[in-house]
Amino acid sequence: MSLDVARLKKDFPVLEREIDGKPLVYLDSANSSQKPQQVIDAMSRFMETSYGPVSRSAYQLAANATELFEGARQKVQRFINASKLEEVVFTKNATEALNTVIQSWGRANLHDGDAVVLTQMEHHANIVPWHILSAEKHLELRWVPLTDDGQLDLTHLDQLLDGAKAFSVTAMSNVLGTLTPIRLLTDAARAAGAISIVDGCQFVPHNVTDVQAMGADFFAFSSHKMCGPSGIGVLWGREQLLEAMPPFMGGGNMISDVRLDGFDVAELPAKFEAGTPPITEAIGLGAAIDYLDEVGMDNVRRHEMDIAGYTITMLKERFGDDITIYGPDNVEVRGATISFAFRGIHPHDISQVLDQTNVCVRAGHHCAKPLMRILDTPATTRASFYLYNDESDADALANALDGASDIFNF
Amino acid sequence: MSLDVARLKKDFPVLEREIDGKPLVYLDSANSSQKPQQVIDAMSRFMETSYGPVSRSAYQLAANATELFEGARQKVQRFINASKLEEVVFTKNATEALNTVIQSWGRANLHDGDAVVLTQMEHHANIVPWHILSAEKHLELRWVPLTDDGQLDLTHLDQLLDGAKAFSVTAMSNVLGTLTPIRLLTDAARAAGAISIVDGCQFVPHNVTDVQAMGADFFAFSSHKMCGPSGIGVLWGREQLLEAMPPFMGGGNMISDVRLDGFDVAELPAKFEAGTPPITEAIGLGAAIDYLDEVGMDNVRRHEMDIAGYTITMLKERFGDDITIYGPDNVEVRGATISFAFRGIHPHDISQVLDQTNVCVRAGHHCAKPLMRILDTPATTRASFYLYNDESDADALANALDGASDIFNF
Amino acid sequence: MPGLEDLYREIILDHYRSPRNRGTLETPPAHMAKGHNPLCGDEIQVYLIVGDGYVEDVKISGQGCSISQSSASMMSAAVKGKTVHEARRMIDAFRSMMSVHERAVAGNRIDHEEPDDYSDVKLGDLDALRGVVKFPVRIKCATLSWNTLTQALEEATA
Amino acid sequence: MPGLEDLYREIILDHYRSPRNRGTLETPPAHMAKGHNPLCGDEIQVYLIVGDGYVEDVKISGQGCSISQSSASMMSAAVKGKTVHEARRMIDAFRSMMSVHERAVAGNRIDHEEPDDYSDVKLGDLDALRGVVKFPVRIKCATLSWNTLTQALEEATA
Ligand SMILES: Cc1ncc(COP(=O)(O)O)c(C=O)c1O
Ligand SMILES: Cc1ncc(COP(=O)(O)O)c(C=O)c1O
Repeated sequence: MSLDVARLKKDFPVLEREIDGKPLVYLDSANSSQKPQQVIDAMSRFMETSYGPVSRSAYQLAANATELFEGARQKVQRFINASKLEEVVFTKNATEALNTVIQSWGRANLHDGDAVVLTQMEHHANIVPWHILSAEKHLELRWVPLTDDGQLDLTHLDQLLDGAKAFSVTAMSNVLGTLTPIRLLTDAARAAGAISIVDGCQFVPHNVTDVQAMGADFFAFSSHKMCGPSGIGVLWGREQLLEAMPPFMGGGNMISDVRLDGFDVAELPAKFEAGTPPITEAIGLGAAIDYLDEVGMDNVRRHEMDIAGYTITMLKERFGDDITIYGPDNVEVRGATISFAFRGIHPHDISQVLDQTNVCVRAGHHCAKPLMRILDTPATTRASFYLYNDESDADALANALDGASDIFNF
Repeated sequence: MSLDVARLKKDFPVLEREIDGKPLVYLDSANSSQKPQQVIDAMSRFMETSYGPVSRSAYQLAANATELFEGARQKVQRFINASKLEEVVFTKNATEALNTVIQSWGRANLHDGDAVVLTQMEHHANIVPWHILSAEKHLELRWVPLTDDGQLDLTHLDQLLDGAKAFSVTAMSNVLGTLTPIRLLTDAARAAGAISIVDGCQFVPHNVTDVQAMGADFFAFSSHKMCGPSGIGVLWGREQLLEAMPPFMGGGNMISDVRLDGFDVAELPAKFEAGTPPITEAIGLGAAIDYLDEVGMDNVRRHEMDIAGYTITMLKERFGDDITIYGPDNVEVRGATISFAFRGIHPHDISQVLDQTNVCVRAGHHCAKPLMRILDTPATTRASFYLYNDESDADALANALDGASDIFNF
Repeated sequence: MPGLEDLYREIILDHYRSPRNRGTLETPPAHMAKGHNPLCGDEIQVYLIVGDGYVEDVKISGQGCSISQSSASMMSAAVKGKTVHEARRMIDAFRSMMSVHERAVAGNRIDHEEPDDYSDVKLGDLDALRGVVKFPVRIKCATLSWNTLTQALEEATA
Repeated sequence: MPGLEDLYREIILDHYRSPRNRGTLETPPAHMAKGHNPLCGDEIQVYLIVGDGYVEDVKISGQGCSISQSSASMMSAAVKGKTVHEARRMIDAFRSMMSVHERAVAGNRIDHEEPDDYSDVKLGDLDALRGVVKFPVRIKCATLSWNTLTQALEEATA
């Protein structure tokens, strides 16, 4: 295997937790990942020795905190290969990042009846903000359909993009694990005169990210899925686009002047960071990036190809027709997020039985109800692997599924 | 004194930090407070043993994390005496809370030319969102003026409120320390048919808070100013008002259904909590509330009356006409946030000299530029005290001011 | 599987396997109410005909997990033929059986009032769902059909 | 006060106490540019008359801390009477003196190119501001007037 998972597991204290004497088999990282001790310690240490307000006060403690905070921004810039530091905006999560683009760019740039293209595998975070805007602008939402194996069906992409103003698309499905051909999609958008907004929430934790090579105009992701703390996310956008957009929220830090009758906005990135930012959380995100850099994102990706391949093959061999795995089989075009249906047993019951042996999987619609309707199921069971999972976790999953068969043997 | 400050100081590890051999004299808590070990440990412990996604997954680890997260919401509910748990919405900071009300309630309920009343001592967070909305709605903003000693001049309040739709007012000035007569203000608003939006950001950390007794309709505050972590804030609102408002951001968690052509919102408070919330931060905020409860908010308030009284008297005795203290002298109507001008020395220079002896104060406009124009100064120096400050900190401030006199002796 | 016997009792699995009163009724004369659990996607429709103070007929459709489906099935069997008053008391008794934990999960303060006494209400098969209380996240599955029945009853007797 | 000698040199305090070239010029013929430091509220206006390739006159108004005010005063004295080319090189030389830290504070990557050589540029009094580099948050105070001068020069020579 590409990673020494046994060693990595030791970095994650929660994985040593035993419930009823059984170790934790955490297969819900697509939902939210666990945190390594390095990240936890970086946050504690910062609060114990260096906490101070950022960007506002001038004494040493505050200046130092500001430097650490801006240092985290630099780490993000390098991690996703943004060309400019000013293009990296801290938000509370990917959802706020997407709302910022869709509501602010959208309110300023879209008009009644304009068309926007989405895909049928989008997360609610990349759908509902469009519905909210649509209530004001009566947008025409067009949807890229899916192939039978859960990839984007691009047959009519050019027609869909024809005359569209924006293409808002995920780089990796949180349900199917599918990796979308992002560069091809952003090129097609650009050729059609549409901007492209890429939801990188599932992509960034598991792949080498290069927003410039992707050709995206906007890119959003969350810290909590990539070994970092909750409470912080990132919006990256091209400088000219961010410059031309109105601010989303108003308040401290995002202004250069405020009068009784109006205000002037601050420079980027402050313009989109209203109020006190997630300071300790930025320090934690920086530590998570250091951690992932040390492991190597190319190694993470290779490991997840291995573990996805192993798990899919093993589950099919072991359960045959009793299991249906959604999404592509080919690990070149998918990550290690594996949704499935098993013997007609309701996902909620499966997850309940699995939980008895501490196998943690998510059962539900995964914030992708439109996709559920296309899969023609109200819910799936999803096992999502990360750098701290190995074959033993996949095997524990399979053994636990046997337990579910025993109970629901009809 | 009402508090055993020497003992409390020990709870805050950063206060043991020495820079160049001198202890930290932290007088910038109105900007952001330090964190007690209890809060830091609660967050670490949670991430080390219990981190899991909330509200989405059904296995034990996630159910337990959800219970802890919702437990933090209960603590907030009790701390501010909200009548219903559903009325407590977690945001990223007070700024997001104010934007949520002003933008969402405002877009749905205000029309071209409607009048809104603010005060001249508001923080940018309670001004700029109104300007943003005003660009769409052409609101008439009316401003409650100030008396010479920095209190609200209520002489013409009824005229100002006449026909107004909302009164958006701070419960305590972050510059002047002034406590506003909130119940009187919300009563006046109600009598005029206006809703009242109260910025509780500076009030909550230093006083016993009872949103029902205050008679507010909406109330906003931040965790990071009350011994809690950065990255989380609170919006409280009356259930019927929150129910009737459209959501602010769209995404996961805030929906009950999503279709290709629309969505249905979730129940409160999820409706206003789009995406993954600040999970660990909620745990930290809960621990901060436990900490403050243990100390007792009435004791905190009494202590700050003492320390404000001591500091104001001492500074005036020591520096006479060389110092101008803004805001009221009477500690019954002010907190221990003390802005001043000193011998014509620029606040930036004062804070620089003070920093040499590790006395941390803020110099600047304090995100209240309209107020600065009224005080007829571009900036003030602000020393803000909290439960971990005592007379020795006030004395260190005065000694450091002597140092500034020595350098700028002209 | 150890630990799960309390949840997946044989009688629960039996109702899940062979749900009673499954189907739809024409509306009108029947009244229909819909319930939905956004967390797991469970959906339920309760069809109800009330005549002369009696639950004349009840049918259940929709889909969901073993707990929500078996609870709905048992509920339909329990209330069919009962008076509206008896059905209402049964709803209260069932909720009470589930409630301590439901309140705790919803996060509300648990009030320490004396609980109502439902010892006169015969829950029969439904008693098997008592084990659900040990699995707080599943309580909403068990109560979904009951909340939906409440709605349907209200409409039918409005 | 120990540690502050590097920042508050006597010559700096002298320019702060008695600012040179303080005032305004009529526009036109003068060009005016405004600068603003949102962090500390410092504001500056630079008035400039350029004729025949020379900085004929320069005046400074506005307010701010000792560093921003003394830097503006020294700057005005240094560029007055110089050619536009000399003034531009002086701006570059001053920025270069401040720049390592300014870049670091702004958070940009520091590029490791060979720096330009400004040893020919005589900074005179301005050299006293070298100590500001040790106080990164103050660098923006020191450079405010220079950025504003750059703007004014651009407009005057456009
Ligand atoms: C009175 C007041 N309102 C609002 C805010 C904004 O709070 P935050 O920056 O945490 O969003 C602050 C603090 O900066 C404040 O002092
Ligand atoms: C594909 C995708 N987009 C967006 C989101 C939203 O991220 P967050 O909840 O952190 O805002 C998620 C995760 O929930 C996701 O998987």
